[in-house]
Amino acid sequence: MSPWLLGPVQAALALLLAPGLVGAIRWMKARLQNRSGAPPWQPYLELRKLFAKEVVVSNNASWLFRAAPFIVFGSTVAVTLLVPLLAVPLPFDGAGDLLVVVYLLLLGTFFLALAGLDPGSPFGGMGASREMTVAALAEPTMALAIFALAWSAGSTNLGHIAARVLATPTEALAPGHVLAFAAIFVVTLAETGRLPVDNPATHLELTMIHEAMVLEYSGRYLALIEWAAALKLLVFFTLLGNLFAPWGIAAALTPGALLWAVLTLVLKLLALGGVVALVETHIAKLRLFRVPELLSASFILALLAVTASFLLR
Amino acid sequence: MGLLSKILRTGIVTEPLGAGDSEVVHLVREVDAEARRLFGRALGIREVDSGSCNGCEIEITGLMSPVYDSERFGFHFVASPRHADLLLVTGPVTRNMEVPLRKTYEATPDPKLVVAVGDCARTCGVFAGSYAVAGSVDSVIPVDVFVDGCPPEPTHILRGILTALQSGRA
Amino acid sequence: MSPELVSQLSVGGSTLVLLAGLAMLWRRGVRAHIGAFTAQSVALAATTAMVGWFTGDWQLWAVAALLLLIKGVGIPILLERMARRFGTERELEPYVNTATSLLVGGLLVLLAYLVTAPLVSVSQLPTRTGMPLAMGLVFVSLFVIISRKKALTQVLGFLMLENAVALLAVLGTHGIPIIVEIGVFLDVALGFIVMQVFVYQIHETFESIDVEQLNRLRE
Amino acid sequence: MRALFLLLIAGYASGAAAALALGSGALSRWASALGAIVGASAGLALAAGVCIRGATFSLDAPGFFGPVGGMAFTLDSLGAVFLALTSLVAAPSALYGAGYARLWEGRPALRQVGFMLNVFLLTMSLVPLADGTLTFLLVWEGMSLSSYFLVMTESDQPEVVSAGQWYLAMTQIGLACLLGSFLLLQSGGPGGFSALRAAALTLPPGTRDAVFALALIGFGSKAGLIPLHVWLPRAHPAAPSHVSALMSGAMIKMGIYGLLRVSLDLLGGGPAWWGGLVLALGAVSALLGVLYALMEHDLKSLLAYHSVENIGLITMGVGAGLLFGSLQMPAAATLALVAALYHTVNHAVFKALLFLGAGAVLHATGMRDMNRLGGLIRGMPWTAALFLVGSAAISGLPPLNGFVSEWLLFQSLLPGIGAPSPLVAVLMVLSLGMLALTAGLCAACFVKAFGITFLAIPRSPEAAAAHEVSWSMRAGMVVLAVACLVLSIGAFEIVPRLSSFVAPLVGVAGPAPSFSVGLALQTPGGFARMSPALVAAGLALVVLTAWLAVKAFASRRPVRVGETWGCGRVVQTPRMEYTATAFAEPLRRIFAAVYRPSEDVSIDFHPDSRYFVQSISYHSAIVPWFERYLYAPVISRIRSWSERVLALQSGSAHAYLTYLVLALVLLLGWLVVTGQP
Repeated sequence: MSPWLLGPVQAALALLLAPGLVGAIRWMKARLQNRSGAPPWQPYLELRKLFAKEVVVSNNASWLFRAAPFIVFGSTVAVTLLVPLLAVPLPFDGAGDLLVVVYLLLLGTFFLALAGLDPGSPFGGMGASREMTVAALAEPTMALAIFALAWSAGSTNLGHIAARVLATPTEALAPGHVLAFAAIFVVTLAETGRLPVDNPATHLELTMIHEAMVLEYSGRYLALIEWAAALKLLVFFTLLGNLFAPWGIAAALTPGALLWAVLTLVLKLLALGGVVALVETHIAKLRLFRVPELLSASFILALLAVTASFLLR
Repeated sequence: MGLLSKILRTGIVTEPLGAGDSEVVHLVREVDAEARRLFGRALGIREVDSGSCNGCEIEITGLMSPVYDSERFGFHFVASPRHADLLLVTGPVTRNMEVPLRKTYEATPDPKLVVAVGDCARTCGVFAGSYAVAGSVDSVIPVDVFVDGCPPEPTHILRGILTALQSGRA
Repeated sequence: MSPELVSQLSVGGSTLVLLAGLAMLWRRGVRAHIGAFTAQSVALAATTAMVGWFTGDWQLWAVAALLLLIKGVGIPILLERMARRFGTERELEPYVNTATSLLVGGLLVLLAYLVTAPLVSVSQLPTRTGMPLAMGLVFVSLFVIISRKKALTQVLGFLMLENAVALLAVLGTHGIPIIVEIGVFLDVALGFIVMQVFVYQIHETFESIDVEQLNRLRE
Repeated sequence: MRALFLLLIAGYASGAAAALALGSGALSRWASALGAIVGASAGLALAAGVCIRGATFSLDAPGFFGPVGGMAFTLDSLGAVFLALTSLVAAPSALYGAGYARLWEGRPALRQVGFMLNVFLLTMSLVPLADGTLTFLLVWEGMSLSSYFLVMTESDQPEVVSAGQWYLAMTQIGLACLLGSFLLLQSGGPGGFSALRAAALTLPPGTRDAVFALALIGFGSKAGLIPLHVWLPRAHPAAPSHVSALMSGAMIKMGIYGLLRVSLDLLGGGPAWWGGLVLALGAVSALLGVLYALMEHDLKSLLAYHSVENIGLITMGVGAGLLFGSLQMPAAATLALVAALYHTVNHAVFKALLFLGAGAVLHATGMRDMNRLGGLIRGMPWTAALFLVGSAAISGLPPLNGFVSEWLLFQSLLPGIGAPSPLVAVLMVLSLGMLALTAGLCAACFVKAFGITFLAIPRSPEAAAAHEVSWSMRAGMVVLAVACLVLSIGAFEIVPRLSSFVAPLVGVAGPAPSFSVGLALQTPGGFARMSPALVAAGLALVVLTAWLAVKAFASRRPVRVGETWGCGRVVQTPRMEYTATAFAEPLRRIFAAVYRPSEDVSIDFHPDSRYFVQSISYHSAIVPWFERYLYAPVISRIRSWSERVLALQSGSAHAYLTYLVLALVLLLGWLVVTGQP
């Protein structure tokens, strides 16, 4: 396979897997609630239905409301071209590093928040305000965790970090590495709107963060946003899985290696999804003004990660 | 850890499709098949309480409980009518809820269905004639199916949703 | 064990010990605080045992066992008993709020890193890498003692301070002689008992273990 | 080159003359704008010539100001960057100003602004050209005074007068420090920069430190570093918008220029604490700047605080450069300075764009209070789209230019962890955390700035009746918006050039590191690679594909327009919307320890029962603590003291100006008497 083809293949694979990941987490949560639950492929059916439905747009909304879903979706898909999903010699590794990933995701958040403000609904404004607050407070943790990772790997480029851990497996258990993993895991919960920061299954507007911004969306626009949200979760899980424990990732672009890479990727996603489902079963949502406490705790983890890499240099 | 072991000890409590009351099983199978055909097995339900005594709400909550677990048919309750395919309306329509009910109906994108749950929704029940009541649900928005009962059981509500799906207005 | 692995493990172990200390700043419930202390003592015992294995010094093994026994099991049981007696009063309004406390904790760790840099640079031991974290825990425990209001939390802060000093000794000098260590343990036990009495007295007088109540004594 | 330089002067001079001669009509505003555009184009060409050919341009004019030793001009590549950014902002602002000035037709303000704007642009363009202390101080003071008069354009409003006083006071304190700094540096020798450069090597360390510290205060007050920034959030809202654009886009950058010129070029770098101090000041400015910006609901004050933030970011780059320079890490130092310079240029472009956009809003609605704006995207689609570009750029979002320089800044702090001193490493970690927090908060702030101002339902009749502004105002903004994209995509071409300009300053031996491979940027040792051009292309491609795919495969039902969903409430009014204050409320609570807001709730109960509330009034105010604890005591002290010297006080700001100018002339005269050329 040509290395340049790997980018589109990765994007397509991520698009394909993302709804399944969300469905699998929901299924596992249902099982933990002693329910039989919807099958893991339920989100695909929901997306199909939404794409076929009518779109109702607020009379107060402007063009930005209609453009935002495409920007949110597009920026997230663009990220999948950069993250090490399947193979380590990434074709677009030179195009962007971990910081680009963070900022591309911020681009999506930015436009989604604007779209939340656009129809003039109080819920949308509330969601936008909270989403940007959480995003801003998660930023330092992310930066320091990247710092800790990059320092031991000698690069901020994702392919390099993965390759470095592959080459020196003891690195994966180094304290800095483990702490950075924990920090990014907390950031993942915050950025993808999972418990304890945001409840993806809530119906109560006043407790919402992500949902409050998309209350106005319907039909294909909603489908794009939901898909992008699933994709964002997949991107974070891939970072957690393939930067910190890249085993299974293909070193050469042979069919066998790629197949194995897909398989291990799915397994890692399911394992992380299982952890998230367990966490969500165990803990309640935090009050909004206690979210900063959680994020400062994650910041401490990231800071200790950096300190640990200082100590061991 | 206590929680986990309790989860494991309890096991899945959802009523399986194969056992139990044969009528319910039949119904449930039918709902499954219809839901698959009409909404791609993904139905967003928006609950509207237009003035109910909350008896129907308790039964509707039962639908989401682990025992009935309507999620397994792809039904899920949504936070906004913009995300909904079906409105589940309860209670007589009070004067204060008349406009909101109509607005909810308008806010829901096509194709959409309306299921009115409970006796009050059809006849206004004991509230009929009250100065605070505007009328039955179908006097405000078009209704596809009425589910009778005070309150109706979750299986009846399921049947109502099924009938609405079969009515094929969608 | 290779020296590289030992230095990694000492950083890892001290990080766990330190994280348990920082958890005191994060959580509010008394049970969570006792849990954090227990976890910290276990991590400390494990780190001590690791250093004992590396140096082949049986005394360190003994210290590790004592730590596990007294601080990992004994004191937590006593603490639980105290918590049951006083009810689970939560640390609802510390002098410094939780998020700020955590940030201060982080800064104190960085400060400890700066302060111990000269020590670390002269030491040749592979375990020296964990010393800044142990010093960080010293600062963090002191901060717990001054920023929290409940007497029980302060007692825990004191116990953590003792853990921090023990960790510093283990990492910095590969352990002090067991006789001294046992003496220290006795001191701690004595101090603990004194504080227990103190806490009981506060509770008797004020029906609360909030040390802010002591201000009322001036009136 | 010489011709271009003369054209620059001639352009601005003719613009100024035209404004005076042609009265206060349409002809005057167009003629003065044309003069400014000619001058700016010449400036841009001159700077481009120096940048591309790499040769410096020099001109001695002993005839000008002969009594004080004449003037000398030299343009090297460092100066050329600043001349370029000034000209880049000047031309669109002048074009915009031609349309904006219609407001003042038939009033003396038109002539005053037309004249002063050209003088301001001329003196500001000459700052990076000045070669010698006298020339520098003369054009610097010219720039400060002309901008003071521009701020005072609407001097019939009391808040404008107060803003002007703050500005004047800060800028004169700055000038005093600069004078001190240059006097120490010169220490009786000749005042040409090349002479100073040689003399600086022989200065004792204590003197060098003093020179640096005074220069830092002097230039920091112009740049708006915290705590010397107090004039910025006052003067920017008071000035006409294209003047704010120029002040924020170009003039405050002269502070950065001066800092670079004195600390790196003239003094040739210094001990590590210089860099550490500058880095720490930058980090604090960046974070506090954005935090106070979040609390603003005056659109222009908000932008002014963002200038403080961005100056902070730039200063962080400068500080890291100085620090790495002193630690003998030339490649890292070069990268940090490139990041600082690049962000300087980028900030000039997007901040000018944002101020012009805010000016368009002010022009159309007469309001700056975001809590009364809203829904402008329908009446002013152009302004809205262009302001959105500026917002995305300043928030550091790809694929625009702010992102590229923030990426460079992040990458330039990363090598700091490898520095031998633990203190430096800790400083870098903290700066990095603050930088990231600043970037995140900045995005939140611009969601607020754009979302509340332009989206949703108008919150006042004026906002509902807003109309699009004239073509010249839009054209000015379009130029800057395009520059935002070009500066991002062209990074692979620009960065190596900037690197070659700054590398000699930090002692890079041999050719400067290029930081660029093909279309991508690459940091030293291949630590990180990133290509803005590819990111932009990829993003465009993916969004386009998604759009086409949805068009082709999704439902073709027409979009139905309905009411905004609000749980079925009967009417939606603007009072239900989130306001700017509401949007920032969570952050205000989270950072309450920094803001220390004063809150005052008073509830009026019904006389018969406390269960019935008649009215609730809530008042909250945030007074920045450095103003409360640093400036308020000083001001009250000065006030009581000045009552004793009432004799000199005539109540007119111009009289005070006269005193200041007199003082300057006396000082310069003293220089002549003590015998310098």
